[in-house]
Amino acid sequence: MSQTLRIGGAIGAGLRKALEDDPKVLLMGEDVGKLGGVFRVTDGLQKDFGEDRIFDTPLAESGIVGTAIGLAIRGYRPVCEIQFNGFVYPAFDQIVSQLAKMHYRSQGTVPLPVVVRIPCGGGIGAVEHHSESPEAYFAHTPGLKVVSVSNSQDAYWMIQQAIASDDPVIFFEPLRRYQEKGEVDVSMADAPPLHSARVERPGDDVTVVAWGSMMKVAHDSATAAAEDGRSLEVINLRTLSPLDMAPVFASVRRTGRLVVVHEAPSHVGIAAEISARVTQECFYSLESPVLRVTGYDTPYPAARLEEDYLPDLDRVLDAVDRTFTY
Amino acid sequence: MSQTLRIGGAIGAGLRKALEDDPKVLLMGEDVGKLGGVFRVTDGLQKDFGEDRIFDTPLAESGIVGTAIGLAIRGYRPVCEIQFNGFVYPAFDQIVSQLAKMHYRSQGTVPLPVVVRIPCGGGIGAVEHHSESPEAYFAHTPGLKVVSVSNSQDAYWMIQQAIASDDPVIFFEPLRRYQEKGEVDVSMADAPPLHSARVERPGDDVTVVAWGSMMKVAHDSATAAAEDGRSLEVINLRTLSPLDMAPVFASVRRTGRLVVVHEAPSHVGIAAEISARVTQECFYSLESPVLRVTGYDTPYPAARLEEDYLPDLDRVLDAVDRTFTY
Amino acid sequence: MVNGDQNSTGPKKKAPAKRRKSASTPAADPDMVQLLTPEGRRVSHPDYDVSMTDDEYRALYRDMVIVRRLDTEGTALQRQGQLGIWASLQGQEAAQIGSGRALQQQDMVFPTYREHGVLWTKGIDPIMPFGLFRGVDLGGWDSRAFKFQMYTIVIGAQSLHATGYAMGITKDGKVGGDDGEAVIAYFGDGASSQGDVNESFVYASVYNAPVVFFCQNNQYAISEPVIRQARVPLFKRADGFGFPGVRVDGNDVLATYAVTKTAMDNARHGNGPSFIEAFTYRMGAHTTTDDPTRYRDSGEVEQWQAKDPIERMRTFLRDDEIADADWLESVDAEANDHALSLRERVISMPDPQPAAIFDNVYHEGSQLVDSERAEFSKYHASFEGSDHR
Amino acid sequence: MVNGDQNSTGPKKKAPAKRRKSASTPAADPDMVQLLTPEGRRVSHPDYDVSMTDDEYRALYRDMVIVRRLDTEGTALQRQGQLGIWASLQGQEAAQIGSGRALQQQDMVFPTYREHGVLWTKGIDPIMPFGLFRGVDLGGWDSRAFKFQMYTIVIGAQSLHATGYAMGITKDGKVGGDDGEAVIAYFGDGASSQGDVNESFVYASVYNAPVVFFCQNNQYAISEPVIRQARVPLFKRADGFGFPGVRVDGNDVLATYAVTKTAMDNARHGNGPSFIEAFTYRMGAHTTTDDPTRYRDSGEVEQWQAKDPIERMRTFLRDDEIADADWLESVDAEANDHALSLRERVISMPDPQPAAIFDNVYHEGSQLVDSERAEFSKYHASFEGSDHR
Ligand SMILES: Cc1ncc(C[n+]2csc(CCOP(=O)(O)OP(=O)(O)O)c2C)c(N)n1
Ligand SMILES: Cc1ncc(C[n+]2csc(CCOP(=O)(O)OP(=O)(O)O)c2C)c(N)n1
Ligand SMILES: [Mg+2]
Ligand SMILES: [Mg+2]
Repeated sequence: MSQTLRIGGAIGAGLRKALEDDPKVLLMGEDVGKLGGVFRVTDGLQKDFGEDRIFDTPLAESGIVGTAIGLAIRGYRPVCEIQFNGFVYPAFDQIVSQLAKMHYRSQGTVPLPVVVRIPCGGGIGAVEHHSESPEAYFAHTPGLKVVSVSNSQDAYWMIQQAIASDDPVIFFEPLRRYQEKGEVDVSMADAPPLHSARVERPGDDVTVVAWGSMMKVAHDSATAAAEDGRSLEVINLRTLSPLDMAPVFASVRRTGRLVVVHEAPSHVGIAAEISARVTQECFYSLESPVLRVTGYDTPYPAARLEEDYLPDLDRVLDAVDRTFTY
Repeated sequence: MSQTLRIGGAIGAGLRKALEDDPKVLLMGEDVGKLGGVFRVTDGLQKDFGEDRIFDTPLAESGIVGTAIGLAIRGYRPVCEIQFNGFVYPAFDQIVSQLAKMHYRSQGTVPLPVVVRIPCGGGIGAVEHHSESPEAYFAHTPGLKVVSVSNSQDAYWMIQQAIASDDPVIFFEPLRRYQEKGEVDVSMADAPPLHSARVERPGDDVTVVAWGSMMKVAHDSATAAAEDGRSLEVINLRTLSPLDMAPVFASVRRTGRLVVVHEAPSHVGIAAEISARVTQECFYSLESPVLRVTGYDTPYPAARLEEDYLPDLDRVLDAVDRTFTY
Repeated sequence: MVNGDQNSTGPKKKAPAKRRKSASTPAADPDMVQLLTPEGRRVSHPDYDVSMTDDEYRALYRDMVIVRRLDTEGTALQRQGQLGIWASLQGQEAAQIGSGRALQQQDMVFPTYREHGVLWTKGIDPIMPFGLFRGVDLGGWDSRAFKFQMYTIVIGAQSLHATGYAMGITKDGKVGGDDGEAVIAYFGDGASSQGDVNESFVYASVYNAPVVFFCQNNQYAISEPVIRQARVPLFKRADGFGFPGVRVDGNDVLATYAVTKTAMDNARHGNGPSFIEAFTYRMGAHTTTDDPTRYRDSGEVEQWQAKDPIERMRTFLRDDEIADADWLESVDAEANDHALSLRERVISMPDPQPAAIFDNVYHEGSQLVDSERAEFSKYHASFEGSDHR
Repeated sequence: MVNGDQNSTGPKKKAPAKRRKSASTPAADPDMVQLLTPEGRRVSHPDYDVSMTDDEYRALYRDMVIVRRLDTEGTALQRQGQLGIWASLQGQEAAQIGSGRALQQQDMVFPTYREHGVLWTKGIDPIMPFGLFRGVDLGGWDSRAFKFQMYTIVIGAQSLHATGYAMGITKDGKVGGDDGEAVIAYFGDGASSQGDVNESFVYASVYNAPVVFFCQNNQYAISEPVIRQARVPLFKRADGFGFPGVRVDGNDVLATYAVTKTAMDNARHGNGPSFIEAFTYRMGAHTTTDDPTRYRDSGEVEQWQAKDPIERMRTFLRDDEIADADWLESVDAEANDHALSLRERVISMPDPQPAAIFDNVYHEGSQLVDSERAEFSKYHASFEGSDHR
């Protein structure tokens, strides 16, 4: 059974399903109740599931994650909404020192099924602190799992899988794509595993790896490249920790060329990790070094500059061209 | 004029010099006053410079960095001591959203000469949260500069350079090496620039890049390798943001082989960035992929396991051997 | 004159006491300092009073009318696509003008993103924050020259900066005496829950820093009513940290002025921090992207409408014959002129040059940023003459 | 019996009132609840009292003697290289035994790293935390089975976990009635400055969570005296957050018991959070790595020596003829036995297997960790027979 849903709506539908399936699931965060969140992702859920399960928190992110940990210890499965990417940092200590480590410290006796939802990335002309891409901080933190959704189908299924997971999951949502529509098979029996990458467009010449908001850019690039007679293989990473590298390795062994795209700054970013892994595994297959198309190593700039800051079709195609110059 | 100083003592001596040279320099943190810090790095400084300039703060790290920012706006040059690596996270928001971005936001009108000293790494049999290596989090943050000292000479000079810098500097100190002695030329006219890497041991076969606590491991490995007739070139990175890659590129162009060593987990760690950069710049010179010898992607383990967790001579030599298997 | 230079319009100190037709009866709520009732009646308070010249009364009224008009223009500009977002101060004019006018030249302000009124009282060109909301810059201005820090969007973060700055004032020996310096940190009711704000109370108290925490309790943090932040009045928070807290009618410009002046003077004289809860109401949306009808009913808004800060001041000026109809009209006209000139200047704000992305990341530069800037220029040069962008 | 199972030794509820030779006069400091003076005299308090059987009095004394003796063993074991570090509770026995014994089976404890005494009152084998301090594990134990959470080293972090857990109790409808559940969160005077601790006050208040914040003010945060954290008594902090705060003589096991029992019962009956400041003193070093002579003088320590929690209880037991010399000796002997058995068992704690590094990083595993584990084993296998390690 298939429905057309916007990405934001698909996450909301997935949350609703999870709330129906498991009475232990809770949603908490700033303005998630009556308002339904500033992006309306939780719209209507408090009305239908009550203030006990969907509740507004005080304006304190460390408190959101810290109390979610206590609720998880009590046996709940809290889903925390961080209102915008730049506001997760006050909760950083609770996430990296407590949430990420507690299962390890407890020798496996205390699972922490906490999901932290973070709308991430730029592109909506917002003011500062609203357009950050903090994936690398969390991917570098052992004990956390990190995923990123890019379309309605994944949004609907991955949020449910994240909530069902007994590990803490940092769940990134591409805020500038919330409004994009897509088909969702809500009755699918075998959604792909949460921590799996997916080849979304087969190709022979160059592999392009991306996730979240950059999938659209990757697909558009592939379409444009095709017109120039160049065939790009597009891989949606979907999971950032752990990485699912097998499909990437397989692809690069065929294409010999890889371009990785992300919004975050490049210095010690996730593209660097992919480059290091691919170079080690596919050393003899590489016709060109792995090239990165990313945000620059500056703070996120003023809104009127973000078009120039963010990776776009032209920059991806430029990198694709450069992979043939080696 | 040369003195023999322990690394901890050299940092203390450098702080003392900075306090003498500039009345605007302040030291703040937990137990930095009467106690002289838990590692005694600031021992005696409060007695000599007074409670106005060297002061104990309340037990709140966000407050330490947040008030340091205010003091810097006022015209001071605060040096914050974070007592142990694992306790910098409560200050993460103030560091990445405020300290790192304010100069950019102010269009250059508000420099933030704040130094955040962090004793990092493991190896002293400590309990949890005392042995972390959080460099990557800060190196991935535009607006911050990140350095790491590994010997008394660098300790003495780099702390003074960091304090003299008008940019915020995250200053990593290898806590397990605090007691190691070294010669310090306190009258040197031309200390190398703060953000420069250094070839510390020339070699022809394999390049080994490290910093901080791992320099000793790198040098010991080179000595051991020499006995097996293998010549390692050892490079002390010293600066993690920005990286000074020129000496690394030059070295790898000769050796064709690179091993990067750090304590932090490998996933999206600094070695990944070095691997990506070197592969891109030295693509045709590489005889082998860049290999990483790092902490594993687990939380820092119990003290009795840290010997197995941390990179050591054997693991470095093993990686060196593996660079010849490609 | 485009800006509200405080010498020309601010209350003078030691102003001669004036006739008070109606300053006898005490205010209703003993827990809330009030000097001007919603009906525009002057009332007395045992601990606080102001004696102002007619000029000063009129100046406060004029300030409020102008900043409200400018604020309306901000909202209009956003609606017309000239701004990315606008955070309205409507309803909070008295809290901002009253506190702002109580400051002295040497005092430093640490605002949130809503203190356009306070900015005006500092004599700053009101266009200054529009760069941030238009998206042409990150709000950057020389916060030290203006004695007014950049807007802070991360809730509560500025409270620690303010406290640290105040600690610096003490270290500089600039407290004690009427020319002492003091700091005012603005934040909202929602911010009172943040760890940073509470830590700033600890630091301010322990170091006896000359800082005044000015909390505009406008009853909401976006959609969350203040009961989501605290179950007791916010001004009570201060006591447990070791300094005085007071609630003032934030829609009463006279009371806000009196309370803030006292607190700032205490700070500048070395008597340490204090906390002011300005009890007010956010009449508009949280920002232009918000839809308040989703979480509050019109009845509530109407109740607060009846407590409007400007209305009550106008009534007072009229009843006490401090201002006549002509003058009141002239103020509206002046406010309009300000708004129109502001609009024109905002619309003509130029976009930054693309390469500005790489400016000022560091004060001393960086190899990494420099190389990226070079690549960027090379890359863009490659599009010369093409239809790219 | 190696552990302090609370059924066998804890105070029974509804114990018959006993004769009180000296329970008439009120305590000295009105701001601090006291039921047993440093001299061992029972005093009365208008709001708090306990009536215990002789068994119960003796049980509290026995607990304190045993946990002090076990603590001494911990320090000795560290000195002998058997532990990496030890955090001593010396001087805080009454605060920990009094509060711990006031808990009911269903109550959950969120400790710091110093609550060895509370752990004992929960009937847990005292060896449990030694794995952490020896470095053979990260303290991991089944915190839910024991109703005693893992030690928390990051100052203040557990206060939010405790509050969240308490919010869960409410959601489970487990408040109201004598069998209601409640939570106690321990932290120190230094922790009171952390943002997390203050945020936990906000959350606990807003959600009326059944949690008791138990602050052991032992006068120091490592080298920093409490004046570095606050310039007013810590118990006053609670009021401004909307719940009651009380200071109790933390060296008085009876008063601590009474005050904690009242607070926990209030919480379990749905009356919300409260804050207890147990005014006590850290007699020893912060930890075995600390040298207190660098920051405090012996005179101060001696003054507190005179307020020793065990001494005063012993005097009371003797003077009120609740215990005789033989029994007192037998307790010392029993404590010794506990200590010796503990020592043997600690010394024989095995080191973990190297590959344990990779265990339990995730509940559901991870490709990355699995591959590293495999490499690790392959690598170590390559050293078989060599002299490596
Ligand atoms: C740390 C952080 N979390 C969340 C946000 C998103 N946010 C922006 S304004 C706001 C509400 C602020 O309420 P209040 O402090 O009362 O100030 P007001 O907007 O009412 O003036 C929130 C939650 C933010 N800016 N910073
Ligand atoms: C967030 C954090 N910062 C710093 C430390 C280092 N540290 C360990 S104990 C301690 C002092 C704690 O004092 P207090 O809260 O009074 O507890 P006490 O040790 O006196 O029982 C400090 C600063 C830490 N563990 N966590
Ligand atoms: Mg508000
Ligand atoms: Mg203490």
